[in-house]
Amino acid sequence: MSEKISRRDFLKLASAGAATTAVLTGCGPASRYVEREPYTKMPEYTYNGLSTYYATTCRECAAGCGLIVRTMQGRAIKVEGNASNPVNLGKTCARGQATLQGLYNPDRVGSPTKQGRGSSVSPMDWDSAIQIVADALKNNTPSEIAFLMGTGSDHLFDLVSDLANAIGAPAPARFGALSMFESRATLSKAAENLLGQSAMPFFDLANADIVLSFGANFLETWLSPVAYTRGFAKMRRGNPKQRGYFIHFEARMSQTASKADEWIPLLPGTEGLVALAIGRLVAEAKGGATPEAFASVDPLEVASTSGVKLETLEHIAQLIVEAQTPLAIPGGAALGQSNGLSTAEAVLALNALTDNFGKPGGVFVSPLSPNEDAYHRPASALEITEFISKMKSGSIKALFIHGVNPIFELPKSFGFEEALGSVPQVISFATFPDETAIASDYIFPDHHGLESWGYQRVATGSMQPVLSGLQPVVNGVYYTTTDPDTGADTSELLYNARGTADVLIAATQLAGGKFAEALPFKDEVEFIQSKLVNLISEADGSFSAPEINTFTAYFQQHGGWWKKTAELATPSASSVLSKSVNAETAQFAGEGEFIFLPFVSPTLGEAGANKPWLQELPDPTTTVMWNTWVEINPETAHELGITNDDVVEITSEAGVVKAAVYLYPAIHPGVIAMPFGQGHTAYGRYATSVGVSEKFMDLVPTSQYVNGGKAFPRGANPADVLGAHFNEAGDLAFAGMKVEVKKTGEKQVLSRLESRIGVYGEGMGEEH
Amino acid sequence: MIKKFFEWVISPMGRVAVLIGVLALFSLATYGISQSQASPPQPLEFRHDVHVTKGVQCLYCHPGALRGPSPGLPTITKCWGCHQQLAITKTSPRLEKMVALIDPATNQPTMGFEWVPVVQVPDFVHFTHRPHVAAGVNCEDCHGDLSKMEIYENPQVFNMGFCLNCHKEKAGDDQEKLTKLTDCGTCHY
Amino acid sequence: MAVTSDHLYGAKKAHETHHEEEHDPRESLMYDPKPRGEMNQMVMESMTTTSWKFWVVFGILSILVATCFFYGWGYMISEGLYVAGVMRPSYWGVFLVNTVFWIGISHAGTFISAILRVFKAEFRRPFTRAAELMTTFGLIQAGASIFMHMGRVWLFYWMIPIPNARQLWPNFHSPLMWDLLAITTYILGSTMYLFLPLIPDLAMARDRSTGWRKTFFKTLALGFRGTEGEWRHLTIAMNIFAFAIIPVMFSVHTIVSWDFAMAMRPGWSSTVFGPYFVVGALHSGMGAVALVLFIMRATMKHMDYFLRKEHFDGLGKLMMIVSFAYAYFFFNDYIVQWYGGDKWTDILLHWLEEGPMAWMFYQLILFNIAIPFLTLWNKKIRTTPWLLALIGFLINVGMYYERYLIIPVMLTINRMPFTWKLYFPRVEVFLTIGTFALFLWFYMAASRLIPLIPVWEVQEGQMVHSLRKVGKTHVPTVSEFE
Amino acid sequence: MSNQMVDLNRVGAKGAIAEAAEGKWGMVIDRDLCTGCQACVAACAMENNLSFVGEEDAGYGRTQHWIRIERLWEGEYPGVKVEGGFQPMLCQQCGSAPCEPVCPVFATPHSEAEQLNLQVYNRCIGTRYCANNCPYQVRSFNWRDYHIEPFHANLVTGQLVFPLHNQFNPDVTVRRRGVMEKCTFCIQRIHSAQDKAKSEGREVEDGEFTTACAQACPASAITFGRLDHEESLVSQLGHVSRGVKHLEELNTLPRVTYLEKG
Repeated sequence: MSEKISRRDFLKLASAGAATTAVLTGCGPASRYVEREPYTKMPEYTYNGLSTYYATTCRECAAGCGLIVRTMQGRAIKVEGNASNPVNLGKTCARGQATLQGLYNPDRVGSPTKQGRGSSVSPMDWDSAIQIVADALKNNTPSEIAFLMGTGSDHLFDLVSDLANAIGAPAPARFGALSMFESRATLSKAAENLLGQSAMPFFDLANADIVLSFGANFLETWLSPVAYTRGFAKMRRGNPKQRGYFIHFEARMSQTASKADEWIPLLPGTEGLVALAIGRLVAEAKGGATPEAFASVDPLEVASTSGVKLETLEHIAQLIVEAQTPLAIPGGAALGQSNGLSTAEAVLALNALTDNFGKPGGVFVSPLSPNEDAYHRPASALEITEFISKMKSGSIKALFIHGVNPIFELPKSFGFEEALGSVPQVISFATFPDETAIASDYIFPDHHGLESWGYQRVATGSMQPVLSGLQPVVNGVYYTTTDPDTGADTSELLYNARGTADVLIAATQLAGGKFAEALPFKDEVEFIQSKLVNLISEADGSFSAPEINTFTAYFQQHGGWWKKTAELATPSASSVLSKSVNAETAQFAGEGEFIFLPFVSPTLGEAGANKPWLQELPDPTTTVMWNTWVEINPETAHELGITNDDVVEITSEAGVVKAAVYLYPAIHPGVIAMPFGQGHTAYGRYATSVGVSEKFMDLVPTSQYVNGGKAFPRGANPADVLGAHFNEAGDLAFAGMKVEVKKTGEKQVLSRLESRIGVYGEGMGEEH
Repeated sequence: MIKKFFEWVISPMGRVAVLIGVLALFSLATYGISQSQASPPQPLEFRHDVHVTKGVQCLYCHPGALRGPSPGLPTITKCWGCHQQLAITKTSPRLEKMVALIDPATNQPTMGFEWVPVVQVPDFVHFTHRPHVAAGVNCEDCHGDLSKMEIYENPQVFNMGFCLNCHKEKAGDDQEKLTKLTDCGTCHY
Repeated sequence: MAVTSDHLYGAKKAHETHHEEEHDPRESLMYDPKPRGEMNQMVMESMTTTSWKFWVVFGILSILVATCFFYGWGYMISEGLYVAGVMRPSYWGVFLVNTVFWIGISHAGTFISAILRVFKAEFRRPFTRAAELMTTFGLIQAGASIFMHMGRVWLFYWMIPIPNARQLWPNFHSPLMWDLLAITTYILGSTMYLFLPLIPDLAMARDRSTGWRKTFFKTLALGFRGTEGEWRHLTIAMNIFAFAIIPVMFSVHTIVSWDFAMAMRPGWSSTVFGPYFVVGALHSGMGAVALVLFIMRATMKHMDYFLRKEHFDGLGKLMMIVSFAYAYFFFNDYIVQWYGGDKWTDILLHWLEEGPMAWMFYQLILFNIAIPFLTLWNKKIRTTPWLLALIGFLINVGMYYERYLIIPVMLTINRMPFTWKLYFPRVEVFLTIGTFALFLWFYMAASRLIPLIPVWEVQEGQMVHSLRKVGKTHVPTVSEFE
Repeated sequence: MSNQMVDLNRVGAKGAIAEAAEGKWGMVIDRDLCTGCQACVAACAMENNLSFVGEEDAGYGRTQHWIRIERLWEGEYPGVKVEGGFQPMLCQQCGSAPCEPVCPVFATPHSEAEQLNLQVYNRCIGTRYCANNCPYQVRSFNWRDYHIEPFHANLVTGQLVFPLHNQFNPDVTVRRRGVMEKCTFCIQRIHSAQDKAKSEGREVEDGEFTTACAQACPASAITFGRLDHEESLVSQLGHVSRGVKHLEELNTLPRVTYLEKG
């Protein structure tokens, strides 16, 4: 009845007094308050209530899964997988699904902002913004300009590399928390050492009949989770006659481990030894001479050091001997050790022993992505520390940051924040007001992934070379104001963002001279076309086009370009076995009775904390929502007098972090684990936590909201206690820290989906 | 005091007063309902009767009704397509608003009208025009005879009873069809 | 009712002169008659003389009602039910506990007045009205609690079967519909049953009061003048209602129990719930009556004349009998369920006996069974009003526990162990206080507006009771002319 | 106002009994494949306009998930395992649903046309009886208007703007406080697919469309389709030996079959 009222003035009413709304609800439609009026000035076809679908690529991680986004009336409504993209074949992970909440996140940077390192926040227009970028480029000697970029948005990386080359600036450094926790550098180094080429190995999970995973959490965040999950499913149930068997070695039961038929907890850092021991047992069982690689290990000794029973090792070896296509995967925390590289090599050697290189269900080398000359792996932690020392030394005058949040993602001990202080000018292209953006001089907000052009290389995850394409699915986020008298709607742009590529191109044009020559493009799209143009001639493509414009159109329509047939390279197994692998137990830094095992939260990933629905997703193994927890084995906790929801202080040589305890029945007694992803001090209202009292009345704009001192961290960041220790490949030895655990006496009740009564039998008198 | 009140209520005058009060409440409610059905102000008083009597088909301006849920409201481009050829466009004061929006140089509209939808079903009703048109329901069956309406007004309250009556009628004795057409899940989800 | 006063006084003189020692009339209201006018005056005074204490309490109650009941409820409606403590899996909380509790309280009224009237138990006479008021006011609270519980209370009328544009009927499969009908019937019936015996007293009050009270009583008394014909009709009507209301009373609480018994939940789907709830209701009701009578006697003028040891004694006996019945059904319910051996029921019983709410479970047994058993044997305790009131109070606490255990605590355990969570009331606490305050508020208001003692019934009783001289001795006799 | 009333009793429990064990739409969930990755939960939330409730309420048991992934333990360290694998739990669309007969106003009737348990939000008055009576505990109640908390809004030119509202799926009602909600088997997708098929004069093919959860599931552990079509994938999977129905002993005739590890 009171439809007009509720439609027009509802928001006012909602804030004015809910009592009125109660009445409205009573006699009016149940949910008319949602403004579903179309944006004004829309083309006619958007009015008839039909959806339009656009193909693009997910930018929540670097895997490059293809998406089909359903849009309606100029809004992106639902993310679906692109069924034809070889990486994900129509599937998506939770983070991909929630990417819309990034696009429509209320905490996006509204306009180019003069941040002044958080001191003086004032909005500005794009022209002056571009002027500032141009000056930064022009007024500094090229060698003093540095670019720090995330693992996403490859086209921007290419553009910046070209720019850097042309003007003689150092090549951009790429980095991401995921690449740090995945130890990509270690993997590619191991591949280089053993397989002869520095590339991502590809593990053909789908066709293996028994899989040994040494810490590789490929169902969560590792490399290309969706692709590997598909492979896992095929391994399990693809072959109707035989169900694939899966054994996982890790100190804690990760989500991946929870799917294993046998989860074998061991002392962190002994994965390599275990691999070698198994290899030796297999070799002996097969008979013949024990290869050089396994000669040095003594299974019995390994059993005692790693804590894995000898029978178990023998039993596994037996399984491998009987298996048709066994496969061993190194990854995750196993590589984040001082001996990570040798662990990787040991596991690859185990594969070589079972002679599965280049065979179905075996180890391959991922094909290079189209228009890629060589595999550009992200910078290892060691290289980042070098970069930071360069910053400290003051040899960097202007720093451009895009797509990465080092203040949050890097260990405190690297001292990035301090180093930032010695850089005169820091320009951030962040979409969200994250820690790094706030600490920089300017924020020139980039589009969200769903609003931007581009392409994403697929480093691993598909058998074919794949180049996933991005295109804007919506042209910006608008808000509609309604004239209370006439009822006429008018739409305004809510987030005045601009593609960083466009900004750089415009800036170089403005700067003129060699800068203008460096990027001789009208806009971003023209640059992308210049990168695609040589694909036209490529054979065996998913589509072909006579000339570049048609090609680009198809490229966007199909959401990328890929080869029809697999182009997996077969590594040479010859040298692997003869080369001796010197795997010894890992070195642990610092004092303390516990080994600290950080892992990337499966639901949040590296940057999901500002998406409310990812926060609301229960962690697969602990079902904790909206917060950080510390996993401790119940027995250990009992000895320490710690129980659930006790806030403990975790002290390492590098720092201290506080979080609430979750008594986790499936973790090594000598290990405590903690998820990475929470603990933001900025990055929006959902990533930080706000006092309940002000929660419901606080109406100030979010730009002031989050860094206005009102917000305090939600959860804790394990990176705070990580020291600067690296493995042989230069990756961070994040699992190589010893820590002290102290009870603080505080309590913080963790929000769990599970019932502590039903699942742990609390208060039931006896377990049920 | 209370005593007086009691006596007054019992007295004929009191009873009349009570009656009036009750009536006032009812009429207020009825007024509310009628208001919710009145047409909202439009950027331009579009005359349906003229167009319909001139033989313009409904689906010409509202083609969405054939394809999907909403018939769609025409943009000024569509209006201008015809009107630029009509003499009355220059003369009619009512059409000045439209002419004002046309850029004489390009003869293209600079911006569109922001029509305000008149027929609004609540969010929890998922109405789709297509199947109704496909089932041979005429526009005027629900929207009334527009050749007699200067400004469009809802001929009746679009409530559940209105839908159900028609659905039952159409279903007739066909039990299966009735089930489908009176199923809550057909409209509410 | 052709009774002359000298008939009365004859009886009175007779026992005043002799046999003081054999029979102490102070024990029995029936053998201690007063002149009619005096008695009426006493009732009127008890109604009109109001001490400042009354107004203080009344004021406090009014504030409580305004804040806890009305503001609290309005707040909850406008904010949404999240201000209450209900959640998955405990979707029902204290509100339905209150509903069941108040319906339970309301049972005593009808039981005492109707059943005792039907069976002509004489000791009922002075306190039938107090009990009947409890029925009506209790039911009001019960109804309010149900509405509080609803998520969109402003749409409650969708439960009423009225023709509508949606062309939908309510669902008569649903126990909640049965509830609605049963409770409405009960509240109407019991209110009329309260009103009928009130008429003669209202008429009496009308003749003895002035000012606005007179208008008030005049309006309510419907011009009752006490003629033969009027009395005949009244008596017939009262008898009809007395007989009719009893099955309604039993059915109502049986139906309330079906809300739970019909559900597919461990602990709830129990066939004995019907009688179990009825007896439980009587148990709490009796306790409440004892409590109320004690308060009346202590606070209101002249009440010590009307409410005597014998009444508390009779009430005590009733309470004990009911507690026996309750004990039977209690153990029947739990033991049979345990014997059933259903997996989930076993877990549920563990939860009750060892879970965090176990204390409630054991106190329930103590208050509802142990204490009545141990105390009510003793005539001294029965005839000590404050003791009986205390026991009645404890029984009510116990009964509230019982409902609390049955609803939120049992709801914790379902067939999905992953979802078990324990419920804690939040705003419910205030709203509960509100309902109790409103109940007392009504009662206090009523005590000022209508005679709480059905004086005509007392007089009638006193007329038919007399000590007759048979040979050398006097024997109490009851003449039947009702 | 018409005098003849729709007798919803016919569509209620009786209708459910009439349809027997078969049903129309069904789902098969392979617990051996489910990796507990929560993609289905997120997909469901995005498709069906579910509201997130924040840390406090989430911990207190007021999450609005229409599908949740249950994880129970068995054994002790180091032999501890997830009991039978993760178990996605959603409305089982029972053939004879305990939730249906208890609603006093037919807000959760049984759809004879689609053989689903419907939840009619605008009819619901919030007695929450259905949720109590659901053996699977898969119904969630809107305790408050989570969507329109000012907390989620930006203040733009003195006006509250909710950017997140842009994402709402217009095919699904946005629920107000005080109403019950639950998984609908993405009935809006069912309708649009049927509408499309009808406009092209054909039947809906198997796998032509699927629910949001099944569509997202990276392990393809969820299969959705017609139970009454013998050749459809879901009815074939439903008959494999490791298929079980949850709480079958209650004879609720669930439409979701779980494939055990074995």
